[in-house]
Amino acid sequence: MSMRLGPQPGEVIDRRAEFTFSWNGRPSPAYPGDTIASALASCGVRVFSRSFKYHRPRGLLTASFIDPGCMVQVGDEPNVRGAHRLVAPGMEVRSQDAWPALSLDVKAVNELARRALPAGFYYKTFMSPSWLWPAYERVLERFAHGGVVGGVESERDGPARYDKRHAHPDVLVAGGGPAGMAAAVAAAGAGASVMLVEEEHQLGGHLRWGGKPDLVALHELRELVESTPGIEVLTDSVVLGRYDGNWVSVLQRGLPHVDERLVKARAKSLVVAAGLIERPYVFAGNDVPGVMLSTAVRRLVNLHAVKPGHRAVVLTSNADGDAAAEDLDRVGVEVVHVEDARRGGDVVRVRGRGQVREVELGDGRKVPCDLVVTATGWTAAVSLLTMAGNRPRYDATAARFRTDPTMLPADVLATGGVVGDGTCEELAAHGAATGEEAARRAAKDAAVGAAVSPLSVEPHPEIFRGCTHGIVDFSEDVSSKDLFTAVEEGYRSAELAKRYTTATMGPAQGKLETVNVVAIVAEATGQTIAETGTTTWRPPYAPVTLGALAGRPREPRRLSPMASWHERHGAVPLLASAWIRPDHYGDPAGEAAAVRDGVGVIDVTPIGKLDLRGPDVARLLNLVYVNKWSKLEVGRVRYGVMCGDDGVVIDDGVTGRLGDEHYLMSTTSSGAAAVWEWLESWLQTERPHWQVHVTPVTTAYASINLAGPRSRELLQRVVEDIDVDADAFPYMHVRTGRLAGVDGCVLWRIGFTGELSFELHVPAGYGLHVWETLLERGGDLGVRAFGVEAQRILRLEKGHLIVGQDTDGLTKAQGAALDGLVKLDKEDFAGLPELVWQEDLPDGARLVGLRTTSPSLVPAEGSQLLDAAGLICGRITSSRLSPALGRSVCLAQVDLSVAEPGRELTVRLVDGGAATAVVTDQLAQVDPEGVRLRG
Amino acid sequence: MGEVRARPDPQTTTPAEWRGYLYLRRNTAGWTTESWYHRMGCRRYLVLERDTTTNEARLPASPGRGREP
Amino acid sequence: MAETVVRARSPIEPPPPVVVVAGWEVSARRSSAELTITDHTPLAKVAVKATWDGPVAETLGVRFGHARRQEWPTGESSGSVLVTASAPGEWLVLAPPAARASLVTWLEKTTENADELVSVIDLTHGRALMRIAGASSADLLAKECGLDLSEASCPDGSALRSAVAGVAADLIRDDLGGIRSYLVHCERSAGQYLSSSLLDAGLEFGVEVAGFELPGI
Amino acid sequence: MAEGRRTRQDGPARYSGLALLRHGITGRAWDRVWRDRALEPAHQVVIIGGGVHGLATAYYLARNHGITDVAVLDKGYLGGGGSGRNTAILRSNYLTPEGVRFYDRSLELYRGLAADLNFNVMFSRRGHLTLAHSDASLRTMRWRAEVNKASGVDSEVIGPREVQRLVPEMDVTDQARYPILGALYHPPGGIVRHDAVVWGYARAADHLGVHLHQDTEVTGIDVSGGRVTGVRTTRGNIATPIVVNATAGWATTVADMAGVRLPVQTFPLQAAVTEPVKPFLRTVVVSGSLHVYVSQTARGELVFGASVDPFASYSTRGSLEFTEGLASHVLQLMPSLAKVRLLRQWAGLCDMTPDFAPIMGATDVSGFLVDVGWGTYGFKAGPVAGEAMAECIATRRAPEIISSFGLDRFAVGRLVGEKGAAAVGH
Repeated sequence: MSMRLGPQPGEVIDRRAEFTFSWNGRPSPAYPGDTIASALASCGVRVFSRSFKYHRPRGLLTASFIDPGCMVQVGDEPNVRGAHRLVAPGMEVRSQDAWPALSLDVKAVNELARRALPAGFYYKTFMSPSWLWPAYERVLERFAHGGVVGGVESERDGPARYDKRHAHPDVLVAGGGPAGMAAAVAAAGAGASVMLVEEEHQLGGHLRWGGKPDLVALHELRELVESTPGIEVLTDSVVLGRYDGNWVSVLQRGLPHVDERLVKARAKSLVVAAGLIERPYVFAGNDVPGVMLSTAVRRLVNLHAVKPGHRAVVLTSNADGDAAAEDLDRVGVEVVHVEDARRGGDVVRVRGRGQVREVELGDGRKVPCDLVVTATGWTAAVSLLTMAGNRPRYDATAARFRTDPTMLPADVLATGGVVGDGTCEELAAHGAATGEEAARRAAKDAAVGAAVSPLSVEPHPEIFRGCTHGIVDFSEDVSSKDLFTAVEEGYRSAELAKRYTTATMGPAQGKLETVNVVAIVAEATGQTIAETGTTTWRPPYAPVTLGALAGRPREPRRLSPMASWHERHGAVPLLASAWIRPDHYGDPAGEAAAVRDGVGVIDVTPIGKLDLRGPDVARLLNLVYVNKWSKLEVGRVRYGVMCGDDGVVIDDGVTGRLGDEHYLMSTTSSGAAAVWEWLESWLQTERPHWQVHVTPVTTAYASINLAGPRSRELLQRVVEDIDVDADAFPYMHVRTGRLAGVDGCVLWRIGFTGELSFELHVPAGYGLHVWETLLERGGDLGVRAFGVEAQRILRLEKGHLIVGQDTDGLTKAQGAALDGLVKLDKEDFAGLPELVWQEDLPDGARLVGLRTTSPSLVPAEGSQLLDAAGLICGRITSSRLSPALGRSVCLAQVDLSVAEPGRELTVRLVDGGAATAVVTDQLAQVDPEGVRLRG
Repeated sequence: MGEVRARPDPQTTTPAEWRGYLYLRRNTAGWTTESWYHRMGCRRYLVLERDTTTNEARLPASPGRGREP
Repeated sequence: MAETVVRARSPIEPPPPVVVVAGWEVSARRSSAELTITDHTPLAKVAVKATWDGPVAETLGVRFGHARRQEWPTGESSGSVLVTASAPGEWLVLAPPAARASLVTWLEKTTENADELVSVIDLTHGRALMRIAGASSADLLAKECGLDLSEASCPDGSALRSAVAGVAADLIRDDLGGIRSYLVHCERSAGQYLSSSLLDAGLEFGVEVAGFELPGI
Repeated sequence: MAEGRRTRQDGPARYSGLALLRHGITGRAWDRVWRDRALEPAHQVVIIGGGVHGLATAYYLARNHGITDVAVLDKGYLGGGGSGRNTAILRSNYLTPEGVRFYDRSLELYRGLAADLNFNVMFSRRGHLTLAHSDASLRTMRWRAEVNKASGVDSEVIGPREVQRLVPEMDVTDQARYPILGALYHPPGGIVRHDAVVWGYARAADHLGVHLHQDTEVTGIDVSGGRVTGVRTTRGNIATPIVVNATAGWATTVADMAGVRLPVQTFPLQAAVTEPVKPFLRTVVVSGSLHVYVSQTARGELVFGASVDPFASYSTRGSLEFTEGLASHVLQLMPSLAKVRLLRQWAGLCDMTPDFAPIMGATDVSGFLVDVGWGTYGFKAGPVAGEAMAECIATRRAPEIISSFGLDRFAVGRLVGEKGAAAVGH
């Protein structure tokens, strides 16, 4: 039967455009402006969900965002706030947590066992037999309270549902009630840029469901907000948190382009005008559908023109309770009794299951009714203030925790209900004064601190719990009895009692429950509420989707100038930090063979490159590398290894001297950024008087390694002004010149692959041109592009280590078998003392070559090595099948005690089997003498 | 980059002193002097004072780069 | 040996049709949209390093945080030169593509007598450069960048450095004919990513790609 | 275990399903979980820090060694620090043999804890997945798996298809920005109810005669002649020859009172929890490269954690960057969670060491013992750390299982190899 009333003065529904949506499959009528809850209530629906533990029927309580009674599933979206979300045509709404149906829920049998299932019961049982526990677990999981997450299909390809933006308002006002609106207008009037954020769908706060005078004031204030320039109004948006530096996060809903947007606002001043939240009253049956807060009733009646019931009893302790009674009476709900708590009136219990049947009053009278309205006080929404470090105090006069505005940090101000009470005019006046002050502080005005005269406080009776026990946390199904029990058992602080009972842990995050919990714990411990205290409110103020927090995917990718070529030629991509590199083009072994027998080209653009200039570069190189650099001549390149001050190897690469005071340093691709910062840290903090300019040029050049016995032959076809003959351009030298018509190229003759090879650094814009030219000109030489995998094989055959693979976070230079390189006689370099001391240490790990007894066996990288006693004595760091040798080649980190050549070790294979391997004489297995790369 | 601390002279340092420099930190709960690297910005090492209990930061009395006088 | 036509390519894939301008493959698209993004990578980009307050700073006449447009100093090329200083002691000078060599020479000449360490480094191929033009260009950037781009804190001629879409980028406010416009540049390999991110962020403002045209600065 | 049973008999009423029913019917009150005590002027052992480490140490001192003249002091409420702020993930698939053996003993104790303490800590064997998004991390996973297997711990590298079989919501497609190349699968891993562990140890210790003091902050430690003689607290002084520092993030401030310097820095570790949704995630999922770990509680909440904040701090306020990064990383792995709502974020303080391994046992001040440097691994180690510290106190020498975790290792430059592959792992 329809509960829809005739037109109301402040209603927000549009009666001209009725439409239908579906509730558990049933078509239901609604008007634009209806929330899911108001639409359903207008159809006479009273039960919206089942409670968590006892699966008791639940109806509307607050008829606002935080209403714990009507969390619903909308399509694939779980836990939608039915009393906030506007209903839309065709929307598919389902109830959550009821099985098989809302009307009949079998889990409700828990209700019978309720006394045996107090809070925390699960800590006391299911302990033996322990093998049964997993079965119990499944049962508990069946009670998990919430909706279902959408299908497994990726949303990555879907349209943008979420995004973000930054904002830098002078003043951000959290809360669009009378005080907030006035603050925004005043701040804008004072020349500040203002962002005004309101959680609900319209500005106005409680004025919206007030009487005539309130509505008049509401329209005046809205007029002002609209007519004042410099105010950006965000409705259906909520301030989620206040973070260090006054970064304020705002969730904005109802936008045309996205479902939700995260606004990250850096506010010069934050004005908190979040207002008051009505508190439920704790008594037996306070969760029976039909028991509502006065604000819920007034919202339903005045905003949505919905009749909350037929026969009402009202428990009031303040003007809002009285007003609710008047509203009900005005719209023809029979108000059978008004119980005035200010004159000692009380409600003992409510009877009824699916809905209120009868209420028992303080004097024992039993009154039949289907609606019980309570107005027992308020909780100030101080979350944002506590996030700013403020500690609201309990004020017995106002019967709520309040904030003293003078205790706030300079960039945070407060007005409205979080501060005090007052008429609409008083609230607006305080808001305006606060807004002006906020603008002054934002402008760093000299006249700061023009104190805002405080708001008065209306005395309010301290009413939290009646003489019976009832529900305190509606989402968690925690009763006042549970809290008493917890305290009796010894969980005596509010924190412990909360954790033990899970009170305030639910979706309302304590906005509804915290003060009642504190009051009841105080009652149970015999302390005052002030002594019992409140807890820190953690962000976010309101639950926020992961999608909104994530925004659009923004994961930087780095591509070389030849990336398109690799893609066109079927390269298998390899993710190396942010770089996408060609792992191979289908045949890594073949690619490696091509390099050994003929010539190949590999894209090594990600190799870090640093341009070093200045008179002190050589000193810098001497300081960061373990080897000596003072004698490097122009035209030469040298291999170097860097250690941290703890002696641990952090990077390696070659550095070439291009001119007297001009060097080009190369680093590992993953270490490029770190090495740059490492150099800067020495230059800026340890050697500030040294004159060196470090410029990263990694991507200014496309880097191509041309390798193989015929690489020189191919190079000769593309160079124009460089003599690349063996004697004119020997191993470990550098040349600059013109390649394939491109000026400004840098050529290094080095040999990571162990073959004759040239590393060509080409101005990046011409990278693809040079790459394609090489492949085109080398066709008859059988030139072939090779990928990272082939390079790994080649370098492993040659025994060249990879920092981070053949070394780890503890490997010192000696452990990487670099003793020969380290020059301990230098007066200083990073890690020197540790490397000196390491010399005398008898233990530690060491990098060795390993040859498996069975040639075809390639033990997985990471395989453990065992000594004669069967104890772990090392691991294989690199292993591949060598096409050149037709057998496996390995590098390993082993204890010094077993590192000598010829030592036989046991390899523990992945499948648990065992094999034997022998430590080789040197790391290099192919061309140890280096004839090929010097050729 | 963390607490500003002096690097001992590698020629004269002892294991105890050197490893103190490597591993020991004051880990002050309160105002402490630190070196920060402005990675996304000017790419300079700056010395800042920060209250580690609130993350409030301020420029030291004698601003400067690193431990430069 | 047979000289092939050497074409320079930007890291940002030019939307077809593609033409060659000053040796660079660029898109020939033209757009009348309110908001456009143009790949300006072909511009010559030369970095100068010196102390932030020394003689070189004096000579270039641009302080940290600012950018100044000046007529081509040696008169041998058309268009103008934009001297930007997004970081202390670092300048990036932008000029039309053809002017690259002469720009380097000019900068080396004008700074050679400064009695301090000066480095002149050609980064033309090391940076990806884009221009975002249109009244809503600041709103687009606000989606990817945390800086306050309001008139008060970032007027025309400001040069800043910050994270844009998660990559370190330089941001230069460089209005054209009264239309709000920004030059954004990052290290080259992230250019395609940054450009796609900005286009994605600009969808709601109807952003369109416009091809590079000379002189470009 | 035998003496454990005995002591409980003369303790108060046992917890059981039957007892629940009985109490439910009779309405009789339960015994106090632990008692409030007056502060005694002297104790044989004083433990600073009423978290899982301090309480477990006290419990095993009493149960395994009969040392019951023990006081546990906490400046707040029991379990209010890291013990109540961690994400309660248990595993033993570490990188070094010493780490594996140590944490495996902890897992063993956790498995038997409910029966041992007669308090259901709700240990839930879920299986633990550490995802590899690059061949480098896949190599590290293999390394870990091989060390684990060699030490008899169930651990194996599995491929993307098996990963999806375990977690259907996972995006294992290769167009993912962080493709899942495989994972380290550790079946014994799981989760536990962290508060219950604290309360269970507290209750059992209290029943064995240990004194628990909440809201009792230590203001000073008396040392004379290189020996500890007592502690000063906000509620009075206690004379004692043995003080144990089990204060995690506050380890250095307490150690400073005894004149002991520690290679420890305090970093916040942030975590967050979502609203409940119907259970769909059985396994614990960790991605080192994405710095995120995810598990779903029996209540249906998704619990998220990350690696520690980028800079040292004692602030537990939490940051917006954390939730943004967390959400984007979770959605990289499981895009279908976009509409799940984050409910609450918080932070705990981690006492990080240079080598990601703890510091346990004696210091230069005789009688002043440390159980610190737990970084992000403290909760997993609670039981074994308590057991080992108790033995260390009772026998006056560090048991073999913690021999490599001594404070002196830094002075001699012998760090523990967990740093070997310093990837986040929870």
